[in-house]
Amino acid sequence: METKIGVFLCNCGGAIKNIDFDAAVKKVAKFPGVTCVNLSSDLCLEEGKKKMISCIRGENIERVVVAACSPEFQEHILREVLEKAGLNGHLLSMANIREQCSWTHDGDVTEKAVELVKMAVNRVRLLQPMEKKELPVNREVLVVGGGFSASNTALQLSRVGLRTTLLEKEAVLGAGTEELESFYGFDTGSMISAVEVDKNIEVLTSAQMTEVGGKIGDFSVRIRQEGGEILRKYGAIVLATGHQTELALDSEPQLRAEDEAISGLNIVSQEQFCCMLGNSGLETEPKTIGFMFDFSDENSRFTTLATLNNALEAKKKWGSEIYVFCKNVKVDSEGMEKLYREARDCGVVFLKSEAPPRITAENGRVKIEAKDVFLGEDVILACDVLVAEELYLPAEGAENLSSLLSIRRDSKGFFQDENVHLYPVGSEKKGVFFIGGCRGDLDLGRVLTDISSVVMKVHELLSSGKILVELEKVKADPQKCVACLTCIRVCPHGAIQLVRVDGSKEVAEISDLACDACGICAAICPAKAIKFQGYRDEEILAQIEAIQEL
Amino acid sequence: MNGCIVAFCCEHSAYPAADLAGKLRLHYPENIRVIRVPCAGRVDVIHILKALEKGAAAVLVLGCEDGACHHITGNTRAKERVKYCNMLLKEVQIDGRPVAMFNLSPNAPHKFVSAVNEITKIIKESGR
Amino acid sequence: MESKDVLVVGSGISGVASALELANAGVSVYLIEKEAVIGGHSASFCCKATDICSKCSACVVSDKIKEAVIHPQITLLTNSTIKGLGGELGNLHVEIIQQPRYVDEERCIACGLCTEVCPTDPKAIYPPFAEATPFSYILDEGLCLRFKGERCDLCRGSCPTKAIEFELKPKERELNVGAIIVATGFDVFDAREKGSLGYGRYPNVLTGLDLEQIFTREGYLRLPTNGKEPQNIAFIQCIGSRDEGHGYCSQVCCKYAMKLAGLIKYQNPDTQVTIFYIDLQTTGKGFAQFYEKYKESIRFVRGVPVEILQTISGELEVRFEDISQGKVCRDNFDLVVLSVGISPGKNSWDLARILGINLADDGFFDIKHPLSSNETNIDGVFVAGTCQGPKDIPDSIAHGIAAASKAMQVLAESASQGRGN
Amino acid sequence: MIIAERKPMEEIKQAMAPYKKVLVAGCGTCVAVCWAGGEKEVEILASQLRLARSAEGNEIVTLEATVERQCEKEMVEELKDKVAEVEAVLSLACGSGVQTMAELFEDKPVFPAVNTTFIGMPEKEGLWVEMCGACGDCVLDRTGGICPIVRCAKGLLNGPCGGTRKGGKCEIDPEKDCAWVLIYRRLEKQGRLDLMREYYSPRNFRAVKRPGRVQAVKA
Repeated sequence: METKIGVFLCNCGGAIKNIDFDAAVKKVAKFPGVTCVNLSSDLCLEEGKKKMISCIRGENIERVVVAACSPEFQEHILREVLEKAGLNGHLLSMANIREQCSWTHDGDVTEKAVELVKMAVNRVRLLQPMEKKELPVNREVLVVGGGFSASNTALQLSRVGLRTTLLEKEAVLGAGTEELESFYGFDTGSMISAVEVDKNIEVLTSAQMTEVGGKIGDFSVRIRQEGGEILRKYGAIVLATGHQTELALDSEPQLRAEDEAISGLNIVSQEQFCCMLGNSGLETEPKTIGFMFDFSDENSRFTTLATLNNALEAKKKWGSEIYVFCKNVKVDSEGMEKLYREARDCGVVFLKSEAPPRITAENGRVKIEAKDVFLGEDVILACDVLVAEELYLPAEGAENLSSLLSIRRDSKGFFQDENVHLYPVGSEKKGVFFIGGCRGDLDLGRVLTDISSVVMKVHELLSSGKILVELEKVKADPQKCVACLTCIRVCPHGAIQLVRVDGSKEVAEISDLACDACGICAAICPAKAIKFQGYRDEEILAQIEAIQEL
Repeated sequence: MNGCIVAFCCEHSAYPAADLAGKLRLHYPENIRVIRVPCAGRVDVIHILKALEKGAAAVLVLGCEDGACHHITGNTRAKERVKYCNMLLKEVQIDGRPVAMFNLSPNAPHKFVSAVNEITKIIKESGR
Repeated sequence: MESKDVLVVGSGISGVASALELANAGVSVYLIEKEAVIGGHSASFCCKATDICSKCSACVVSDKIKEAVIHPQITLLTNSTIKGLGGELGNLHVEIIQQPRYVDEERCIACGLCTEVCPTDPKAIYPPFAEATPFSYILDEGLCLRFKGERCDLCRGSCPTKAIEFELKPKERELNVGAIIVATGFDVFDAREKGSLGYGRYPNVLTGLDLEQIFTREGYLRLPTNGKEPQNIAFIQCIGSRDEGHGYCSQVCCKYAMKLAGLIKYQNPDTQVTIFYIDLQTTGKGFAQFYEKYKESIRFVRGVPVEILQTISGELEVRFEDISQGKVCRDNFDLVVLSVGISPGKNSWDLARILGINLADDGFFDIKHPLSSNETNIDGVFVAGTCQGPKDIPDSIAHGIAAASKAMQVLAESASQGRGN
Repeated sequence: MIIAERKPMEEIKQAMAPYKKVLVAGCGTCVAVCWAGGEKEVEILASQLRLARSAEGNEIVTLEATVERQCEKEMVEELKDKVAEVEAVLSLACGSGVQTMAELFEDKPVFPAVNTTFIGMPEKEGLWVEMCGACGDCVLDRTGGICPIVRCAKGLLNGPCGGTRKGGKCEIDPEKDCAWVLIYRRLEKQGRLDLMREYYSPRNFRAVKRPGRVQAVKA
C-alpha cells in the first residue's frame, strides 16, 4: 500500500506571482503516493501551522512535502509541527520554490516549481523515521601540559564543577612563566599551590600519553608514569602544551657573522635577558643593549611584546641605551601601541630595516650593521648585550602528540588546522581542544581568552553528563562491511572505529556522538555499506529521476 | 532532460548562497535543478554518472572554499571525484557534457550566479 | 530568587557568540539589539576568498547569526535599548525600552506587496539588506505619510499576514537576570574627519567598509564615477588608528586591506595595487602563506600619505613621503581606499552611565584587571568584543565565548550561594 | 589480500560490443577492499557502459549484482536466474572468481573486467604494493620478514647485486629501496647478521606443479 504523502504549497501571501498555483496543484495531485495537496498563503505563521496539523491528522498522512520558502529558517519549525501532529520530524522534505525559483527567474516558472516538488516527493517517499536519544558521557577532562594556561584551565574547570587531570611531562608544574612573573606580577607559586590543594584536580607529573583511543565522551588514554602504565577514561582532552623558542641565529645562516664563532659573545634570548634583569648580583650592568625581531619570523606578536617589556624594564633599572632593530613593530594586540609609545618616550631607539642586520664580533662586543629605512644609510652599533630574534616554534612533543591523537596541524606545525570554523579553540575531532601557545603565536590577552573559551566549550559539552544525538543517522551495515578501513582513514572527524561484532567479524562502527554527519564515508565506501539517513544513495538518485520526466 | 543542469549544493555554502542570490533578486538561467547535500564530500561518482545517464546537460558540484570546509576535507574529496569522473567520461569519449566543481562561501551569491552562467554558456556553445 | 537568565546587549558577532554558547549550555538568554536587524557590522562583510579561503571568518558570522535566530533558548528583542539597572549580583533588574516596530517580524513574510503599493518615493517601507536576519520589512517613520498626519493605509491593507500596525507606542519591559554581557561593538571611524584625504568630496575615495559593501552587493569592483574597472588602486592604512585621537592599533585594517587587495588581484591580475603603511601587521593564524603569496605582486610603500587631490581627468593624485627613498613623491591612482579603523561606539557613553561601568581613556569600556579582559568594575556585568577594544572577527568570537564563560561562573556561584544560605 | 586493477575501458567496450544485455557481477571481498571490483565499481562501470553505448545509439541493458565472494560456488549460484536472462557476464572479480563463474555457467561467455595483479597491502590510502609472489617456498624466516623474490627487482636470493646505488637504492629503480639492504638492516637490528652468510641453493621454479593443489587433512 503506497505511503500517504501530503503536499503543502505556499504562495507566500499571494506575493509569488510567476507560479500558476492552480495548475501546479492539479499536476502535483497526479504524482504517485500523493493523497492530499493544499495551497495556503501563510504556512510559516500560527494559523497556517494549525491548518497543517489538522490536515495531517485528518488525512493521517505519513510523509509531508512543503513547497515554500528556503528551509534555512523554516525547516526546524516545520519539523516541530510534524512532531505535534504525531509524525516523526524527519519525514519532511522541502522544495525551495521562492528563493531558488520564483525570485531568481523571470517569466512563468510553474514547470520548474512542479519539478522541484516532484523531486521532494520522490525523496520523501524513501525517508525513514529517526529517533533522538541522550547518550551518557564521561565528565572527566584531561588537560595535557603544566604551564600557565593548563593550570588555569584546570582551576577554572574545577570551579564550574568538572574534575580534571593535569598531565605534565616535566617533574614540576609551572614551566615558562618567568616573563609573566616579572612583567605582570604573576605569582606562579600561588597558582601551583591552588592546583595542589584543589580536590577536583589530579596532577600527574613526569607522565606522558602513549596511546589515545575512543571518542568524545569516552576517550581511553594510556598514560606512562615512572615505568608504570595506567589506562584512564576521559570525556574531553585539552592540549595546552605551549610553545618553545629558538634563537634565530642558530637556524638562520644569513644572520650569522661570516666566519668568527659568535657563540662566545653576549647573545641571549628574551628569557635569559629577563633573568639577567631579575638577578641583582650582576657583575657589570650592560651599557648599550640591542634587540632584534621580525626578520626571519614575521608572525612575531609574542617576541614584540617580550622585547617592549624587557626594553622598558632595562631602561628603568639600568638606564642603559637601547636600540631595537626590526622590520615592522607588531602592535596588533591589546595595549601594545601604548607600550610602544611608552618605550619611545623613555628613549628606546627603534631602527627599522628591510634586510636583516649583519652581526659581527668586535673586541668582545657585538657589532650590528643595518640599513635604517628612515636615515637611508647604514647604522653601525657596538653593544654589550644583543637579545637576538627568537623563532616561535611548537613544543617539541607536538609531532608525536598529533600522530597519537591523529589530528591535523597548521602550515607552521602548530596544532589546529587553519580552518576558520575551528577557531577559537576547537579541533576537527569533537572533544579535543587546543589553547594557548600550542596553537599559534598568541599574546597574553588572547591566551586568557582561550582559557575561558575552552572552559565554556567543555562545560557546554560535558556538564550535563549526556549529549542528545540522532541515533544511527550514519550507520555502517555490519553484514556488508568488508572492514577495508577506507572510511576510518577518510573520516575527517575520527568518528569511525574498528569493532568486533558478535565475536566473529571486525567491522567499522560509526559513533553517533563523534559523527558530524558529512557523508564523506558514505560516498567512498566500496561495499556501499554506509547508510546516511536523509541523504542515502536511493534518496539522491530518486531526486535525479524526477528531473524533466513529467 | 534537454539542456538541464543538475547542481549538487553543499548545505553549508552553496545552498545558502543560492538563497542569498534569491533575496538579492539576482537572475540566472532557469534550467538548473539544485539537489541539497550535507557536504560536497557526500556527492559520489555514481550520482554524477546517473545524472548524466538521465540526460543532464551538465553536472555541477558546489562546495565550500578551499580550506574553509566545515568538514575539513569535504571539498578536496569532491574535487578529486569530479576529476575522476571526467577521466571516466573521457575513457568513453563523452566529454561534450561538462562536470565541474566550484568553490564558494555562503555570503558569495555572485559566485553562484557566475558559475551557473558560465556552465550554461558552455552548454549553449556545445549545442547540447 | 536567583535568576538563571542572562541579558546580552548588542547582537554583533561577539554578542551572538556569547548568547549561543550560553543557550547551548542551557541558560535562557535575552539578546537585545538597538537596530532592526541583528549582526552588527560584520554581518555585511564580503567573502574575500581567492582560489583559497583567506581566513577572514565573514562566513562564520552568517552561520552563527542563523543559529542564534532559530535557537529556542534565545529571545530576540530588536529596536530595544537599556533604560535602567537595579538589584545586586545574581539578581539584576533591567528596564528595557523597545521602540515600536511597525512591521511585526514574527508575521512579516517579506513578500514585498507593501513596498509595491507604498506611494512615497523613496519608499517608506522597504526590505533590509539581503543577508539581514530577521528578514522582515522596515517602516521608516520619517518618510511614512501616516506619521505626517495623512490617512494613508495602503500597506496595511495589502499585507496578506496583517503584520503592519501603526498605533504602537514604545514598550517597556522589566527583566531580572543573573548577569549582563555588554557587546555593543564599535563605530567605524568617520573618514570625513581627515579632510585632506578628500573622503566625501571625491567619489573615487572609498573607505574599507564601502569596499566591503560593494563586494557584498555587486561581487566585483567598478569605479563609482564611470563604472569601469580600476587599473591602479591605493590602500592607505592607519586612518583613525595609531594617531593622536586613537592611541591604539585597530588590528583589523592591515588584514582586511591585504585580503581585499588579494581579492582584487585575483579577479583582475593586472590591476596595480599599492598599500601605504606605517607598520605592516602580518600576524595571526593562517596569515603566513597568504602574505607569502601576495608579497611580490602588491607594492608596499612605507609612509602614509597626507593629501589627495582630484586631477581634471578624474584621477586621484596622492602626495606622500616615500621613506625608503627619503623624498616626497606624487602618484596617480584611479581609486583610493582608506583603511578606516575601529573607534569606540558613541552610545557607549550613556550605556556606561546607566550600567555604571567605567570608560577607559581611549573611550572603550574599561576592564577591572589586565589579566581578565571580560570583567568590568560592576560585578555581574561583563564586556565582550570590540566595545572593550579593537578585535578581528575570530578574536571577537573568542572574547564573546570567554564573557559567556565568566557569566556562567557567576550564575553557578550565585546558584550555589542560593542553595547555601 | 589479492589486489586487482580495472582493465582499460577500450578493452571492456570491445568485449561487450556484440551484446545487448549483460550482467555486471562484482565481488565483495578482496577487490572491494582495493577499490577495483566492489559494489560501487560495479555501478560505475555499468553506468559508463550504458553512457558509452547510448552515445553510439546502440543501447545496452545491464543487470548489476555483487556477491560476498565470487570464488565460492554456492555464492555464485545465487546469480543463476540473472545469468539466464543475459547474453554475457562481465565479472569484476579476481581471476579465480571469473573462472568459478565460467565453470558454473558454461553456456554464457564470461569476461574479466579487472586484471588481477598481485598479493599485496596498502602503503597508504589508495596505493597498494606487492608483498608476496606466492612462490610456494617461503624464505621470510631467513630474511627478517622481507621477501627478496618480490621486493628485489631481479628476485635475487643471494643479494644484494653489485649495482646497489648510494643510500641503499635499487639499481633498476632509483626510488625503490634495495630489498637486500633492508634485509641487512633488519637482521642487524635483530642481531641475526649471520643469516646473511647463508648460501641459498638455486631454486627450480619449474618444479612447482601448476595448477597448485592444497589438500586439507582435517576434512
